[in-house]
This record gives sequence, C-alpha cells and structure tokens, in this order.
Amino acid sequence: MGAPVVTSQTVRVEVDGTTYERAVEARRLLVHFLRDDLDLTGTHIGCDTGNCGACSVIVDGKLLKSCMLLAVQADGSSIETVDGLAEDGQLNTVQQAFADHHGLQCGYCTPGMLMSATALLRENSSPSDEEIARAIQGNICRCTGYWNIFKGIKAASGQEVAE
Amino acid sequence: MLLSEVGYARPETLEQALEILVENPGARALAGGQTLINVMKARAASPDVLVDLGGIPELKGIELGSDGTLEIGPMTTYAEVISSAEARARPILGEVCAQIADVQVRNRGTVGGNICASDPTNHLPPLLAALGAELTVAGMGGARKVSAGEFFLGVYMTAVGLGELLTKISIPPGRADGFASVPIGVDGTCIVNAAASLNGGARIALGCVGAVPVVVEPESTKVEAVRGAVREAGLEPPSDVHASADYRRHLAEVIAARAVRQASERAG
Amino acid sequence: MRVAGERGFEAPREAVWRVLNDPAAMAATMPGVESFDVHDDRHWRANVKIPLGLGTLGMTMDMEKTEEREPDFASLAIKGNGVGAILSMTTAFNLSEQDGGTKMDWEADVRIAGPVGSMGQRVLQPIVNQQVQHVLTALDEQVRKAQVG
Amino acid sequence: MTESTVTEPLVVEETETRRGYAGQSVPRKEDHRLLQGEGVFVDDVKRHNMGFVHFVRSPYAHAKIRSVDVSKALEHPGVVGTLTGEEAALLTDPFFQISSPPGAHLRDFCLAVGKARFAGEPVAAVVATTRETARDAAELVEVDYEPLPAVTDARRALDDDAPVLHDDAGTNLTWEGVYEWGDLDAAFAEADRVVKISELHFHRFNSTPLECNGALVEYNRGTGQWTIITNNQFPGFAAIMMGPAMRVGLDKLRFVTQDIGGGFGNKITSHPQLVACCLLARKLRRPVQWTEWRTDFHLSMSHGNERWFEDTEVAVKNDGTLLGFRTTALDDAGAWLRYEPLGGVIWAQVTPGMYRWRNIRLDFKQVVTNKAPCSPNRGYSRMQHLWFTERVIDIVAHELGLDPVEVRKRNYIRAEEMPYETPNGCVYDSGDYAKMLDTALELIGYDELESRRVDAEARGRLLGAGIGSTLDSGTNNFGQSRLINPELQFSGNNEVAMVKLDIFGEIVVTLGTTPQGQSHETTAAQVVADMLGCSIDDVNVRAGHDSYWNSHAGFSGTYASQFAVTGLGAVRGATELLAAEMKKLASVVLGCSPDDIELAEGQARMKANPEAALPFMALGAIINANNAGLPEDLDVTLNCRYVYRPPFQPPDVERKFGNLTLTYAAQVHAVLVEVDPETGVYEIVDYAAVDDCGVRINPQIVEGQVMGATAQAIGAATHETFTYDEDGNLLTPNFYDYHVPHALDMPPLRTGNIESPSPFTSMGTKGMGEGGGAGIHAVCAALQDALRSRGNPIVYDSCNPYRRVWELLSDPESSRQRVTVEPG
Repeated sequence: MGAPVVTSQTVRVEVDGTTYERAVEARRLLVHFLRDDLDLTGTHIGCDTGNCGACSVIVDGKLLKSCMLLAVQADGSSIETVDGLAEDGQLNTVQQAFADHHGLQCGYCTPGMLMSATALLRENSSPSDEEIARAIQGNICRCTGYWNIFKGIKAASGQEVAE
Repeated sequence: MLLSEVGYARPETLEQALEILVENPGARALAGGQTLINVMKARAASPDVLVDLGGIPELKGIELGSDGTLEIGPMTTYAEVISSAEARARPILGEVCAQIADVQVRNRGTVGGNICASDPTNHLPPLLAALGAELTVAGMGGARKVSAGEFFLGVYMTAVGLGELLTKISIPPGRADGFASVPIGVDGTCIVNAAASLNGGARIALGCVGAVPVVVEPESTKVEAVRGAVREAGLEPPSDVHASADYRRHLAEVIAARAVRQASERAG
Repeated sequence: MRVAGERGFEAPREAVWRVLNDPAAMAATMPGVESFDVHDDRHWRANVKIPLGLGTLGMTMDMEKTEEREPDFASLAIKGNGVGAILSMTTAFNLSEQDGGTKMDWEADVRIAGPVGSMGQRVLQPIVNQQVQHVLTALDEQVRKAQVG
Repeated sequence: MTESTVTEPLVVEETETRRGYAGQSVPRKEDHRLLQGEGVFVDDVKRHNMGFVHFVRSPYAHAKIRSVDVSKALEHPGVVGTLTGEEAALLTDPFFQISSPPGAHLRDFCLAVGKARFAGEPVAAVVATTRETARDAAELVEVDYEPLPAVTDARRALDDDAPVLHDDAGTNLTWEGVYEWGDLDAAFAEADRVVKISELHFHRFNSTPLECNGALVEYNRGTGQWTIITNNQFPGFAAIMMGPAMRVGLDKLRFVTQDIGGGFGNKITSHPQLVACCLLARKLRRPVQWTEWRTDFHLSMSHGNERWFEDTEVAVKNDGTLLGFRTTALDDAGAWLRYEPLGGVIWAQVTPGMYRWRNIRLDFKQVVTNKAPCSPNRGYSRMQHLWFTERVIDIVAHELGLDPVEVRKRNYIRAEEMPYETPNGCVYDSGDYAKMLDTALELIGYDELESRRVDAEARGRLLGAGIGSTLDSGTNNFGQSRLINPELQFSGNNEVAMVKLDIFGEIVVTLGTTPQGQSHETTAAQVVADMLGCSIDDVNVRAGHDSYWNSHAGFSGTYASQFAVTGLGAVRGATELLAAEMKKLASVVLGCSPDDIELAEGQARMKANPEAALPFMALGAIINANNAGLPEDLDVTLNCRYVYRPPFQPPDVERKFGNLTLTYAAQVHAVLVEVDPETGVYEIVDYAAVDDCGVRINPQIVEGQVMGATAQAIGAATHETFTYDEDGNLLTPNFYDYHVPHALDMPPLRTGNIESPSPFTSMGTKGMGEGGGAGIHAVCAALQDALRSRGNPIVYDSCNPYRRVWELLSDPESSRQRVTVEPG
C-alpha cells in the first residue's frame, strides 16, 4: 500500500496553544499558511531565498525558517511564534530586554530574532557573546547593526551588560 | 516565493518512497528542503511530486560500526551530526556541519540533502570526497555502492538516478582531516573550499571550482607539493561577482594547503 | 557567457557535416528532448525538458540556421523560452579535415535570463558547461551512428 | 481647529528648569506592539475579496516589446484580470519629470510601454484570487520581445555606437551641469603639487530594508477615491507624481501607512507600482494587494546612485594644505529618472566635505543605462561625494608622505569658524571636527597602532588604520531643485503636526511623517510631555500616516535626516499653541490671567496657588462636551495644527549658490582592519564611531541610528553590490549573492558622542541617521594603509570584496597608474 500523492490536504497544527485545521495546497509555504490562512501575521517575510530569518518559528521544539517548509510538512506539529511570547500583554524577559536595550528599530526582523533568541536561551542559559552571535546568524537585521540585539539577549539571560 | 502546483506524498517506508519515484518520473525526493524549496520558490525547477522522506525512520540516524566505520542516514540533520557522540569518531564532520548556514538551516537541513543537491558551493561534497566516503544508492531492484569521488555528476546531479534514493553514507575511520574555506563574510556561502584527509596518502577535494568536487592527490603534504598539485589539476572554475576564475584558482592552492596543514596537525 | 572549444571526430568531414545539418540527428543531441518539429530547412523547433536533478526545466527552443557554407561552416541562432528561464544563444562551428578525421572548432555565446538567473552564477555557469558537454558527447554518438548506418 | 505658520524657529524657553523627558533614553512607545508581532505592516492588511497582483517582468535588459498577449492568463482559473503597458498608456499620462531637457522628455509610465529598459521592469500585471495563482498566470502572459543591445557601463553610455534607451530624449546624457566656485586657476597656480587621479568609482548598492515594498489599494466608485495602504515612505512625493499621471486631484489619493519595515530612502519611488494597483482596483472592482518579493526588489527598486569620478586634479601645498579640486562626476541613474536628477544637486549640500578648500569645480553628468532606476538611499548623493573627498584626502596624504590624521586636522573647518559658509553658500551650523577625530582615535587605540601592526605581522596579517569623516546634512531646501531645472516651482521645506486635548484628557499627537524605525512616536511624546508638564504615558502619538488626518504638507515624509528639526519643530509649534489655549481656558474657569497659569503634573493650575487646578481631563471635557456658558469670544479649540517652515531663501540659480540644508550633523569613524595577504580576505578588528548631531532628545535612539548606519556602511564597503553583466543581468538579485552583514560579521564597536547644538533649530537638534557613509570611507582608507607595504596600491573603488583586495595585492601597479603627482 503506497503513500498517496495529494495536491492539497487538511493540515492540523497547534500554534501558540491554539489548534487550527485548514485545507491547504501542497505548494503553500508554512509562512504563508500562518500569515494568510491563519491570519497570524506576527511572523514576517524578508526574502525569498531562506536567508533572512524573519519567518523563524519553533516547530516541535526546533527553530526553523517557515519559508523553507511546506505547510503540509508541518501537519500534526506544535508551532511557537512571536504571538505566543507575551502573556496577557506583558512582555516576557526576552522581549523586555530587547526594549530596554533598543534591540529593534523598525521591528520587522524582530519576531524572527526573538524566536532565535528564545531557542538559544532554552538550550544555553548563559551564552557568551560568540554564542549569541552564532545563534542569530540566520536572522538579518538592517536597522540595528545587531550590537543592541547582542546586549538584549545577554541581558535576557541575566548576565551583566556593559553600556 | 510562490511555488508551482506540486503533488506531495509522505511515505513511511523506503519501498513506498521508491514506488512513487518510479511511478512519477517528475517526482523528486524532499529531504530537509533547505535547497529544493528555495529552487522551487524561484521556479528554477518545478518537480511534479515531492516525496517527503521525513517519515521514513530507516533513513535517519548515525551508527558507529565496530571497525570504526560511521554509517549516517541521509535524513540526519546537520544539528544531529554536530551533537552526535558517534559522529565524533570523525570530528571533522561535526566541525564542518557547524559551518553550514545558520541554526535554523542546521536544524532542518540534512546530510543527504546537502550532497544530493550537489550545489558547487556546498560543504559536504568535497568533504565526503576527501574522506573517501561510500554512498549507498537504492532502487526497486536493490542497492549499490558508489564512491564519493564518483557520486557527483554535475550541479544538482548525482549518481542517484530517477527512481532511486540515497540510503546511507559510510565513512571510514580516521582523524587526520582538515577543512578550509574562503566564505563570503563569516561562515557565509563558500567562494572556495577544500577538504583534506591524510588517512593513507593525502587526498584533497576542492569545492566551488567546478560543477563537482575536484580531487587532487599530492605527492606529499608539503605546501609546495600541495599547491603544485592543485596548480596542475587544470581547474576551470567559474567567474562570478565574488571571484574571478583566476582568483579561485589562486584561492584553491592556498586553501588546499591550509586544509592539509590542519589535517597534518591532527595526524601528528 | 562565451564558451568555445574544439573536438575531433573519426569520420570524414562530409559525414560530420550531414549530422550537424540534420535536424533529427541534432535533436537527438539535445538534453531531454521531447518533441521536434522541422518548419523548413533553416528553421526548427524542439520541446525539451532539461534534467537538473532537482527537477526539470521545460523549454521551447526555436532554432534558426543563420549562415551556412558547405562543407565547413554554419551558424545557428537559438532562442529558448521556458517558465524558469529564457535562453538566447548563437553558435557557430567550423569543420576542417585533420589526420583522416574531422576537427570541429566551435563557439557559443549563451545568455540566460529569468528566474533561473536568480539562483546565481555559481550554479548557472557549471550548468551551461554541463549541457554543452552533453551535446558534444551526444554528437559523437550521432556521428558514429551515421557512420554505421 | 487652530492653525498657525511661522517663519522663524521657536526659541527655547529659558525658564525651563525641571528635568524633563528630553535628553533621556525613555523606552520606546513603538516597542510594545512590535515585540509582540502586533505591528501592522503592509502585507498584514487584508480586505474581503482582495485580489493578488503579480507583475510580469522583462527578462531582458533592453528589448522592444512587439506584443503582449494576456489571453491565456485570463483563461486561467482564479484570474481576475490583467493590465498591460498599452492600457496604462491610454489611462494615464507619463509621470512628471524633474529634469530639464533632455531628461524632461522621458515618457515614464507605470508599466513598460513599447520597450523594456532593464531586466525586471514590469511589463504587465495579473490579478488572481491567490498569490500562487497570480504567479502561475503571469507565466502565461506571452510577451514578444525583440532583444536590443544593452548599455550597462555609464562610461560607455555616451559612445557613438551605444544604444540609446529613450528615443524621446535622443541621448543617454539626460542631465548635466557645471558647478564652479572660487578661483580654480589661482588655486592651481598657488599649488606646490597637483595630485591627479584618473578614475574613482562609487559602486551601486542600497540599504535593502528587510521589508520590501507593497500596497493594498481600494477604489471607491462612488467618490472616485483610492485608499492606498502602503509602506511608501514619502507619500507627499508619491502623490505629486501619481495625481497628474492619473489625471485626478490629490484628494482622490488617500495614503495610509502604519508600521514600515525599514526604508532608508529605498521606499520613496514605488509610485509606478502604486499607479498600476490603482488602475487594477478600479478596473476589476475589487481591492488589490501587491507584495514585492526580495528578488523583485533587487531587480527593480531604488538602487543607490553609482558614480564615477573622472580626471580629478587636486591643488595642494607641500604641507598638505588643500586649495581646491576639479573633477567630473559621471552618475549612472539606471533606466528611469524616478527621483533623479536630484542627485545632481543634493551632493552640493556638502561640496567641500569637512574641509576648508574654497576652489572647487565639478562637472556633473548623469546618464541612463539598462539597469534598475536609482532613487535615494541613506546618505543620498552626499555619500558618493563625501567618499570622493575622503578618498582624495587619503590619496593626497599617501602620495605626499603625510599623515592622514595631520592632513585632516590641517584642513578641517575649525570649531571657531562655525557657522561656516561653504564656497557654494551652504552654512555649516556647528561642530568641532578635530575634537571628534581625537575622540575616535582614542577609542580605537590609535596610540598603539604601531605595536599592533607588529603584532599583526607576527601572525601573518597586515594591519591598517583608516578614518572616515562625513557630514549628514538635514532638512533640505527644496529650492535646490531649481539648480537642476529652473522651471521648477519648489523651494523651502515644511512639516506638520497636530496636537489636541481630547474629552477624557488624553493628548493626541498626529504627525505628517512616515517613520520606518526612527521612533517618532517616542521622541514626539518626549517633547510634548515636557512642554505640557504631563506624563509621557498620557501622550498618544498616532502610529503611521494617513493623508485623511490632514496632518501633512507638500514635503511631509521621513527622508533626508529631518525629523529632529522639521518633525519636532512642527510638534513644538502645535504644542505651544495648545499650551496657550489650555492656559487661556483655565484662566477663564479659574478667573485669572493666562499668565497666572502653569501646566504641570497633568494639570493647569495657578502658579500662586497650586491648589486651584484643573486636571487636563476637565479642560478636555469643558471644550468638547460641556461648553455652555463659556465666553462667546473664547477662541479655544484644544486642537492645534502647526506647519513648521525652516528659514530658507531660494538659491541663486545662476551662481548655483545658497543654503541648501539647515543642519549639519557630523561623524568621524575610525577602523582597524587586518588583511590576510595570501588570500585578500580581511576582517575589521576594531571600530569607533563618533557622532555629533547637536542636542539629542533620546540618546539611545540616536545611538541606534549611528549603529545601524555603521553596519550598513560596513556591508557596502565589503560585499554589498548590485553588479550587472554586460548583457544587463543583475548578478546579485537576492541574498544568495548580495551578502548583507550577519551577526558574525560585526566588529567590536565603540561609540562616542559630542553635542554641538545647532544655532538654527529650536531645540538645538540636528537631523541625523544618514551619516553611515563614514564607514565606507574608513574601510577604504584602512585597506590602503594595510597594503602600503605591498606595493602601495591605491584603493579606487568604494566596494572592496576580497577579490578586489587580492587584485590590489597581486597587481598594485595597475591601481597606482591612476595617480600621478606633478609639480604645481
């Protein structure tokens, strides 16, 4: 019994604690599924080659770029996005640290950047400068030059930050 | 950014996957998708069907054989190689995987995808060629083994034919390996890269200087011997915005020597 | 992108000339040719699916013989239209007798535009070289066949 | 509504002693939404039944369009409709051209008509019910092209056999002008040496904002009005381009923006695509949505001006005193003049750079080529010119065996000379450049340079130090456009703000600007809260821009380093009006004179008796909802609009003389690089950026701008380039080959700050944010310094990827041939 070939299928995912089910074309990218089909527009798109990381989300615990994954591939998974970081409108530690250290200007790369920072801090509660830079290497920011983002992530980990 | 219409299947066994590939000549295997999805976004290629290999357990995992041979399932991600205790038997593997792209891509991209994509700037084709890896290719009629030196046929083209899949990457034991590159920025796309292995004679594989890795076997590990061997390899590298053919030829010599130096240090 | 080279055939110049000027034989040298129509002796069209490993690149190729001086020189203009790419190519060959066989000096100016271009030169240039090698190898085969037949 | 306009800048009230928000790094108001993914960017907006637009783009750099056949696309399921260039040419008039002839003759429509002039130019548009379907159908549009030879090198564009892009112009030389000030002959006669530089090249790149362009356009058939939800950063400019082209009044075009994902000037010239969307929304009777993808953006939108400096001659004394220079600037505008040829004069805002030379001649020629059109990019046109002056300084120092630090200090305009009138009549308002340089050198550890060189050599590396000094001129006098085209009726500048006190006591501020990360909501609130004596939390600054708010004027927008002057000038003006009205109202209620009232702690209260106080809420309620019994002649609305107008005169067109910008922020950057001589690979190992933008309202935000501009300069200096092959294919059409700096590419950075208040602005602020070009100059200088021992090559290009450094290393002589030193 072979696996069926489909051009569309029903995809069921949990995003930030809410379960969604939608019929979707096989060709639809996960990022478009989130943004257009589920109206979860916090996750952004900054390129078309998988370089910029604005679309970064955490899928089943792994940080991925949602523009290099088909929505059908995410079927059955649990997805974390920027929309789920704050609780009741209260910024979490990482978000607050970005604000404190001016780690964002236009805010377009920020959702992806926050997800990369979140993934880093889960695995490494006290990252070095080098580890922080490596963790966000896949996220392009054109406004800040990254320096204030480094500070924000360092501060979020509870380490002292030189001003 | 927007893909052409495509069929999708997620088989659970290797056999199912091969069946679909055989039945659909326009079908292509989807591994981590970190190259293929991008090529499809550009619509530079539009397969009819994507066969998602993510649901086939036998294509994953790393095993260290009693003779020291590492056997890596093609669907093993770079991140899994980096964190694998077994893969440390050949430390260069994890070191090179850690230089590929970024965290997100390393979490999703696979060893098999990297080599089957056969992008001339990829890291693993020259590395596997230098290490003397052996690749197992399976079709409906059975499996065959291909040496890494013969596996790469062209850009996006490998010995994996229509209706076939790469099922295993076997890497012999050894430690005296080196890898060097000139990337665009820190750990960016490679302009030239080179892998060297000194396990039983020096073997260097150069990347980015042609459609497939160019293997060079210098007579000794001395810098002049290495550079001379690269010079005599008659490289015909591409010219692009990052490097002229001449510059790539020059870099290939320098980088080869550096890869050999690293390998020698580890041999000693 | 300009590519050029020379190639030797173990066949008389006339035989090579015939193959090079036989649309059907030439069609067989093209990568992934699916169908072929001859409009007249100077114009023909091929539908090809160039295999690229990750998928195929479908293209309609219109060829026009722009110049011909039997038995040694001809030039072609080729325009390819596909979803992923637009190709425009001019190519010319010169045949001469050499050691009882034939030497072909050839050159081609290949221009590729469209989405495939966005994949970058690092893949485009090797792909073009690869396809040229494919054509040359297939040409050998055709010349040999013509000899036998 | 109360409105007032003044010509003189307001004077800071000297009585203010309370420590206010201004000068403090208060948290940004924007952050709360942006950090939660709750910003509203253009692609986030949806409308019922909207169709998705996909442009069909020319694969050729230059081709005649014989026909466009959309029939197959229209038959494709899900397709709603199409638009072709021929239709656009019937429905619209060509866009207004800024240029005098022959550039004035260009006929530019929203889609290519008859001819495609660069690879990626939109030729037709398709609308469908999904994004994917629109692209599918776009592939079915059959365009019959006849490829034409392309010209991609500006230096070849004027050759006799060069293809002419625009038959209507008849030449590729679309604009030229001669600028000459001082006495060149005398300067060269006085010179001990003349340094000649045959050619320098400033390369093509832009700032690649992470969000590309886009719009959602709705058409109201009943009123004939379009609502254009977009991320265009200069709607005022878009409107004056679009209205006449579409044959409608400007009120028919409502522009709405909220959050914009970076702009840097690159989102000014999206008007052709916006027109196409407007025509489609009207034709198809449904909202249409257009999202530009990264490759589209690189292929077709807003490249920074590429410029060649030919046959430069510099008159210099043996001690390094610079007397003057001559050069020809050959500017490559790309295929269309969408904001050009304004670049042909904008550079003149900084004619002498930071230096005291008085004798300058520059022949400016702008040509069109088969490449994407240029439009402003952070540092627009000044960056090219300042790179040139910095390169000249270093090459002169290098060739004369002088210390670049000393040559700079000898020639920098001095602090005591401020305000300083340049040879062309611009007035540098304030600054101490030598002090900035000292600060930068200290930060970089310049004292230890020689020992670091030795250390690097021991590791097989070549160490080099470089300085980049640069100006960020802000608040344009649009009168300078008359130097381009004397027929133009533009001059001065303006910006609008509205401040009102609403019924429940909230203060609502509406700006005319379109910020893209510059934190206008925060800085405006700081200023308003200080002036009204209330908490910053009580000040609501509306996010974004909406032309129906009526809070804009002709030059409204966010560009050209001006918010701290024009935007805040307008905010101050409106707030002063509101404060006066609040006092007047309170005085009526409390039965005293307005002079007896002060605003503090969210109240209007009597100075002599703070117990007698009206909370802002009471004032708001009285006027808005409880006004019976108020005196008939009480002229108070608590809703104040103010148009700030900087004090400018039109420049003298004949002499090309006049003050072109109001403020001059300055930057001095210093870098250390280490080069691997075997490969040409190099690394920036230390970086210092010193900024002086006058009084800083929010230091953290200002520093953020300095950092961001620095990172962009590092990218541009090392890898970022829009490079074309000779057929006109863009070789860097997306982030595969266009390498922007990543986190790992960033060097350690030290920043320094000096505050030289501007005497010309109400708060002493200066516009800022564009000064990053200093990094390009500094990296070039550092590379030249590092390679000194390797045959003394000349760094002649603004972009130095590894391959170019290797060329300099392996063949220094060919770069050296560009420079000769002759006796004066």
